[in-house]
Amino acid sequence: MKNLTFYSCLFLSLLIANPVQAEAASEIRIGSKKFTESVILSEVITQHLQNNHISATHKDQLGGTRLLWKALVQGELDIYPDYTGTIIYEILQGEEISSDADIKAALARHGVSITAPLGFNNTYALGVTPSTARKYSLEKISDLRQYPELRFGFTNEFMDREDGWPSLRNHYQLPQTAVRGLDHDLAYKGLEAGSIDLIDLYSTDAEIAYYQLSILEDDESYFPDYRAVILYRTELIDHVPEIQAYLTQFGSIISETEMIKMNSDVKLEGRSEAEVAQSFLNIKFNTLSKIEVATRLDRLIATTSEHLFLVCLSLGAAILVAIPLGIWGSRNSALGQVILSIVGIIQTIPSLALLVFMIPLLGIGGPPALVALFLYSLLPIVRNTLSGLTGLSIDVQESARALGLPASARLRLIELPLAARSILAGIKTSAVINVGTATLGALIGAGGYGQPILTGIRLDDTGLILEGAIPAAVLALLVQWSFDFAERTFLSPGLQMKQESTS
Amino acid sequence: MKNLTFYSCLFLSLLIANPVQAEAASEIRIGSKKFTESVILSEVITQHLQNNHISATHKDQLGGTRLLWKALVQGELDIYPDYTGTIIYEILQGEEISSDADIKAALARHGVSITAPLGFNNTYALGVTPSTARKYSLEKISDLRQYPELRFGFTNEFMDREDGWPSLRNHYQLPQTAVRGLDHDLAYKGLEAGSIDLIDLYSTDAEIAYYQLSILEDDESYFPDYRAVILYRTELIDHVPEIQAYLTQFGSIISETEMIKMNSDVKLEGRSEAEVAQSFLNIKFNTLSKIEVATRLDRLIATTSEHLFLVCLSLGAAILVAIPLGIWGSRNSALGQVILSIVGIIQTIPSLALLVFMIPLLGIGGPPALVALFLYSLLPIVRNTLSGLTGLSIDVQESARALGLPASARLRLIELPLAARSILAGIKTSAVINVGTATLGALIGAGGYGQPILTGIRLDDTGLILEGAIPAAVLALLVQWSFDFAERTFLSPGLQMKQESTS
Amino acid sequence: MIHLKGISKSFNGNEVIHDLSLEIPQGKTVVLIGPSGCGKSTLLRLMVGLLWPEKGNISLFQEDLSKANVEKLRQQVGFVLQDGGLFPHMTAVQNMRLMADYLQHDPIKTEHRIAELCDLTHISADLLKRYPSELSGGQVQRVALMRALMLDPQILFLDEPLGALDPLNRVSLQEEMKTIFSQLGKTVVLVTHDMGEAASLADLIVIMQDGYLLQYDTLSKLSSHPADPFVTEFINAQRKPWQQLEDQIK
Amino acid sequence: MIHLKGISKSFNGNEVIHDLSLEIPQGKTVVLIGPSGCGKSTLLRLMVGLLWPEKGNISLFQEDLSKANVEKLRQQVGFVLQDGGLFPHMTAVQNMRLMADYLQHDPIKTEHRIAELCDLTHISADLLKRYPSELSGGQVQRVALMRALMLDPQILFLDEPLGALDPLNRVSLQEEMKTIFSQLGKTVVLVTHDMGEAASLADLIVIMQDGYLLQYDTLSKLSSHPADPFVTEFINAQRKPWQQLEDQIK
Ligand SMILES: Nc1ncnc2c1ncn2[C@@H]1O[C@H](COP(=O)(O)OP(=O)(O)OP(=O)(O)O)[C@@H](O)[C@H]1O
Ligand SMILES: Nc1ncnc2c1ncn2[C@@H]1O[C@H](COP(=O)(O)OP(=O)(O)OP(=O)(O)O)[C@@H](O)[C@H]1O
Ligand SMILES: [Mg+2]
Ligand SMILES: [Mg+2]
Repeated sequence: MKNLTFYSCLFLSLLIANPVQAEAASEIRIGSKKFTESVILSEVITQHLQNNHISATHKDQLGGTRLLWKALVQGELDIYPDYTGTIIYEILQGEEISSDADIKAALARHGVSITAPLGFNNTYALGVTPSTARKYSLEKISDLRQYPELRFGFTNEFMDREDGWPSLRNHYQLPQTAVRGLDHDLAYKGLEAGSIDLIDLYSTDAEIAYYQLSILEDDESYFPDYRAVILYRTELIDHVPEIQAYLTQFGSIISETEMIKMNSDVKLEGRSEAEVAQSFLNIKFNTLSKIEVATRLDRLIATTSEHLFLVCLSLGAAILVAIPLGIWGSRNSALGQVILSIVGIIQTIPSLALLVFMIPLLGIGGPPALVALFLYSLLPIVRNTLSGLTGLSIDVQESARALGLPASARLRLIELPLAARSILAGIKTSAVINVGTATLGALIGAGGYGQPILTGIRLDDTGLILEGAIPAAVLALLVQWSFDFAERTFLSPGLQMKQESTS
Repeated sequence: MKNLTFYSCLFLSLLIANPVQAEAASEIRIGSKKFTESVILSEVITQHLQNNHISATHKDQLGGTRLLWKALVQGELDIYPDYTGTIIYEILQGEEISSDADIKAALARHGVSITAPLGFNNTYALGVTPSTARKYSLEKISDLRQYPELRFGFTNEFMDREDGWPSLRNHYQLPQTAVRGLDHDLAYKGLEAGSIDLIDLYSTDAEIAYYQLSILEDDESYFPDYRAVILYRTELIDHVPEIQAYLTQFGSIISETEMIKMNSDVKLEGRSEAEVAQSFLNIKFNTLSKIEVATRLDRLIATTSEHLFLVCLSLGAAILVAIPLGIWGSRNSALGQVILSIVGIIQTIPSLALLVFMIPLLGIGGPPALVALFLYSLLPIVRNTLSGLTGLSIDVQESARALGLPASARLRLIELPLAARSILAGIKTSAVINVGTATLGALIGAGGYGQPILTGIRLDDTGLILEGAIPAAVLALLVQWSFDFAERTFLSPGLQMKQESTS
Repeated sequence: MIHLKGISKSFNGNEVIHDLSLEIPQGKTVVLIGPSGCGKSTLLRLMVGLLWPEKGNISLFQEDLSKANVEKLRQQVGFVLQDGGLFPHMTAVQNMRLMADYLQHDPIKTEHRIAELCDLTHISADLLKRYPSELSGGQVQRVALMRALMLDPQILFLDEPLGALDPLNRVSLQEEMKTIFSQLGKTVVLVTHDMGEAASLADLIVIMQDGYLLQYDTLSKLSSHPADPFVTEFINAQRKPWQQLEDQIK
Repeated sequence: MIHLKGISKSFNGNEVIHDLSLEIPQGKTVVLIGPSGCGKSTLLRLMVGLLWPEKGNISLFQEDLSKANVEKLRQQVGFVLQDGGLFPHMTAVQNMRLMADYLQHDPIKTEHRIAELCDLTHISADLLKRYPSELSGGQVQRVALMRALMLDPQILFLDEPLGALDPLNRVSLQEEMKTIFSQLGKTVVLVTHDMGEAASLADLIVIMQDGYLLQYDTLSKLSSHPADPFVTEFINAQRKPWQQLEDQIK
């Protein structure tokens, strides 16, 4: 048993020391935000660089402006597309900006350069259905003042942004109070269903045409310009001088109609961003990009392998540590109490607190997630081992001693095999809980099914939630079944005898 | 068994229907932010109103500016103190404000009124130790430009605020790069220990005098005024007209020295905010407030009762449902597989997703938290019940049948008592996990120990984390011990026989 | 009272009872004897539906045994399993009372019955408060017997009920049981390995070999008209050590 | 070979062995007899350190029994517990081989030994592949005996090793064991309730009552010079049913 403990400690320390993720650093990393247009633009940039034999990779759907900006400034991304309005009102918030030159200068202080606008302007706009427009004869935003009963449904982002609803209301002195925060896609549905009357939208949204929406004129010119531009780290030019030329090629290349078409191809026609970017570049530059189709399946494979890594290692380590702990605790009831108490206390540490606590020790990524999962997997196994061993009948224990078997051999040959059913039940419980808990890996950069789930929850995207939740459930079942199989194999048939009579 | 299932369903539905929280609505609610000065000010206001026989309650430590502002505008709070600088740069961010009249007007649009300043100005300042000041002969902020090697430690808030470090750096063109985000209290410690050279502080901080810090002069007058004021809902005056008079009495009443003294009394002398407010009001208005000491203990009692409510109900229901499920599953191995699979899948649903899913059905507060906890508590009990029952020796089962006991009596009199050790092990595991998981109650307004833990994690306040984590751990142990006690009482002594020989 | 018709029973495809028929008349004590593993315990289990035969059928009290009536019938018989079959989580007295309490018999009568049985088996009342693991082999066996006799059933199935008992207790119990069985007209099927016990208790003897019924008759008939040389051999087997005893104690 | 000096043992404050001293010479077979619950099994457990006495001390092979040497000593003795004590998760043959394999004996010799023992106990080799719950009572008992004999130990403690065996098997095993014990000079302590078995196997007999050693002598001495009327009563108890048998079979 000492040996067992030793090996499991060894295993555990290997596990902690094991580097989980290694980055290929020489590639140019292009980021995109979590909405279709941004993904398309970044895909266009990435493919264009690749077509020109520059190694580039697209880190897609990375959360919001602040995250991308921070990543760019800290050098974790090299390039990403954004909009002038966003740069002024979000990134450079609080600085005096009155011209494009001001923007350039302000960005330069952060080591960031900006390209000329790409052509289209994707500003916010307010849209209503044609019938609403007719009914209230709405043409301009200021027309809204007379109809306080109108129900607005805005994206959560628009509700919160500095240039969003609160200041739009102030600007136009709008009286409406029935204003709800909604998912963008749901907003279109709500509008169609008639449960809201007006929504915010981006002027390049594909759905405008699809739903034949009327856009209200911004007659007091509240909405600023949102011209698309590309931001990149200035120092990039030192390393890859030709890149500036390639980025410059995008100047005024995408018209509003083209952008709407591309959005529509992705969102309404169901084509992938990569394909759409490919045909765009084919038309403009006469190149044909090779595209790796990173489908849902690819993502599934990636999250599955991350999740499996977390589960297998942490569960394996937990089994190796928990069974000896349970055995040890079964030898002496006071010691057993102490062990169970400690393991129980560990179990009550909230996962976020545990992860926060481990960051200074283990950084982020796999190691802290593995340690947390390992710790959370101990209790069911320790307790069931202990309870299985203490519950053995006195007769067999006496019989084992009468033979002259020393304690270690009794444990190995008699006690553990007889307690196996209880121990395996603990392991199965622990395994299922582990698969569920491993979704916390996404909180700390260890990936896994938590990734789509967390994103899905944040974006209220049931599809994405299910993309993580369903494989997690399937994995839990598979893990459980494999232990059931192990039980049938390892548990002595002498302990699996069934009675014949059913009454 | 049918009966059991029936009662447990009944119990569960009662549990869901049970209203968890009721609010007393007629009181005036004064809010405060999560730092000492704000709590003191709100306490002063609250006691002053109470001394004047207006029913008032202090909702203390409510997170940041945005939350308080939203709560005020939405009518969940009536009054809270803030600072002019914060109002301009955070609350009215993006509006054109050039005078106090502008502020008044802008706030009025939100239905909020503002009092005259209370007297003191609590602006940001930069502080260094006397020895650092001497070594680099630092007197003004602009002096910092020459020493890029200086290490700065700023509060996370200052790092992020619009008027914080990024724009201070731009304004003074400061070259320092060794800038770390730190907890405010840790920053003082770091300064003292010499691991950082300069920190941000509030000009009324008690620690300035305590550590004898040198404050650098804001020679290019970057920091705006942060004069304390009181914000209140304008409509309050309609309901309680006299309130305006009482609030006006605070005009220019607190000098900077007085505020520093009060902060110091709380933070360095360890007096409570209520006591300090009481003596301040005693001096100024010659009143003597009655103070209810809402101590850490009171909070502990509140969170404990919420947590116990969640744990007892959800665990009780889980026991009542899981044991019959386990019994049912033990009757037929295919059925057992199905039950375990379903319970296992439930276990893998991430808690946030489960809560999000339940909000439309059960709203927020106790019910969804209880249901989630209930669902998460099933697996260990179901599995251990099933494994305990299927693992019974054939002999006793045959013996029970030979007597002519019908199945239900065999279950009650023979099988369950013999499987009790395994079932109780499952219940104990489940109980401990439940106590830990019940911290998710705080995510959905059901309170409990999760409240201080989540706040503590957010604010990086270890004390607060422990205020939740320690009682949670203690509760887990108590629950475990009470089931150990139950085991000693209910588990037949015939099954607790120990062998005599130790080898 | 008990009818077995053409019973066959296998375990894992291995037939251990072969086409066995047997009729046990009311009020008689029938002793099953035969070599270890010949199927005695299996036959007893079959008679109360703890096992079910592949072929043939069994009736108790003129009722065909089926899964529907087996529980009711079992409550009317007493059964001592070969290993006693006491429940480890109940004290001796709880084991004994179990069925009486379950059937809500008058507790006072139950107490009386327990005292009566303690007298019969020479078990002291304070032993009854112990758990089975705290009793000696012979004590366990007597408690199991008391449990079977508790409800005063009409039919008794006893699988080596006195096997672990010392000669003194055993002989005195044999005599008491003989009186009870004949006075109350019990129908008894008893397995024993002690030919003396068979001789003193049996009205009729069934001698089995390898799952076959060899002969079913009174002891003197078995001896005078053995169906097979094995019958004689089996009956006489123990006489040699007894003779040794007689020789040594003169 | 085995020395017990002033042994007392209580359970829950209840003394069941009282100041008992006993010396068992090498190569002799000593039979323990006495009424159920008199302390025979307890005494056997004490001799191999499964229980520890409150007073007195015990030595085996001239070594005082202590927690330090008990495991080593146990490996040199064979023990059959009253209920057999087979491990339910191992087949009969796994139960038998357990110690031999643990001590890494030559597997071929082990196989031979198993075959030899199967012959001795009339157990067929394919029975050995079954788990204990698939064996009859007498089969379990024989497997337990085989397990105890497996390593050919010098000392054997046998607690009613043949109690569940039919007369034929029992008598043949008695005779075989008698030969083995005397030829190989085994020291044997055997508990039995069968006076015939005692007569045929015992060099010396210990007769116990209520935790006291009443008399320790040869059977003929017990009979001719009983220390107590109980001794005579006990020895003669079984003669009456045997007589009945003799009467019935003429
Ligand atoms: N569950 C089982 N699985 C397989 N074989 C079994 C099972 N139970 C009994 N047997 C076999 O059936 C045969 C008859 O067993 P049974 O217990 O009826 O014998 P018995 O006559 O009672 O013997 P004993 O006198 O030793 O108790 C034996 O060979 C035994 O090994
Ligand atoms: N664990 C125990 N706890 C309490 N009392 C016990 C325990 N084990 C045995 N006894 C008691 O000690 C006495 C001697 O028991 P022991 O098993 O030695 O008797 P025995 O001579 O082997 O009887 P039998 O012939 O019935 O097997 C009995 O009265 C028994 O009830
Ligand atoms: Mg049998
Ligand atoms: Mg005994």
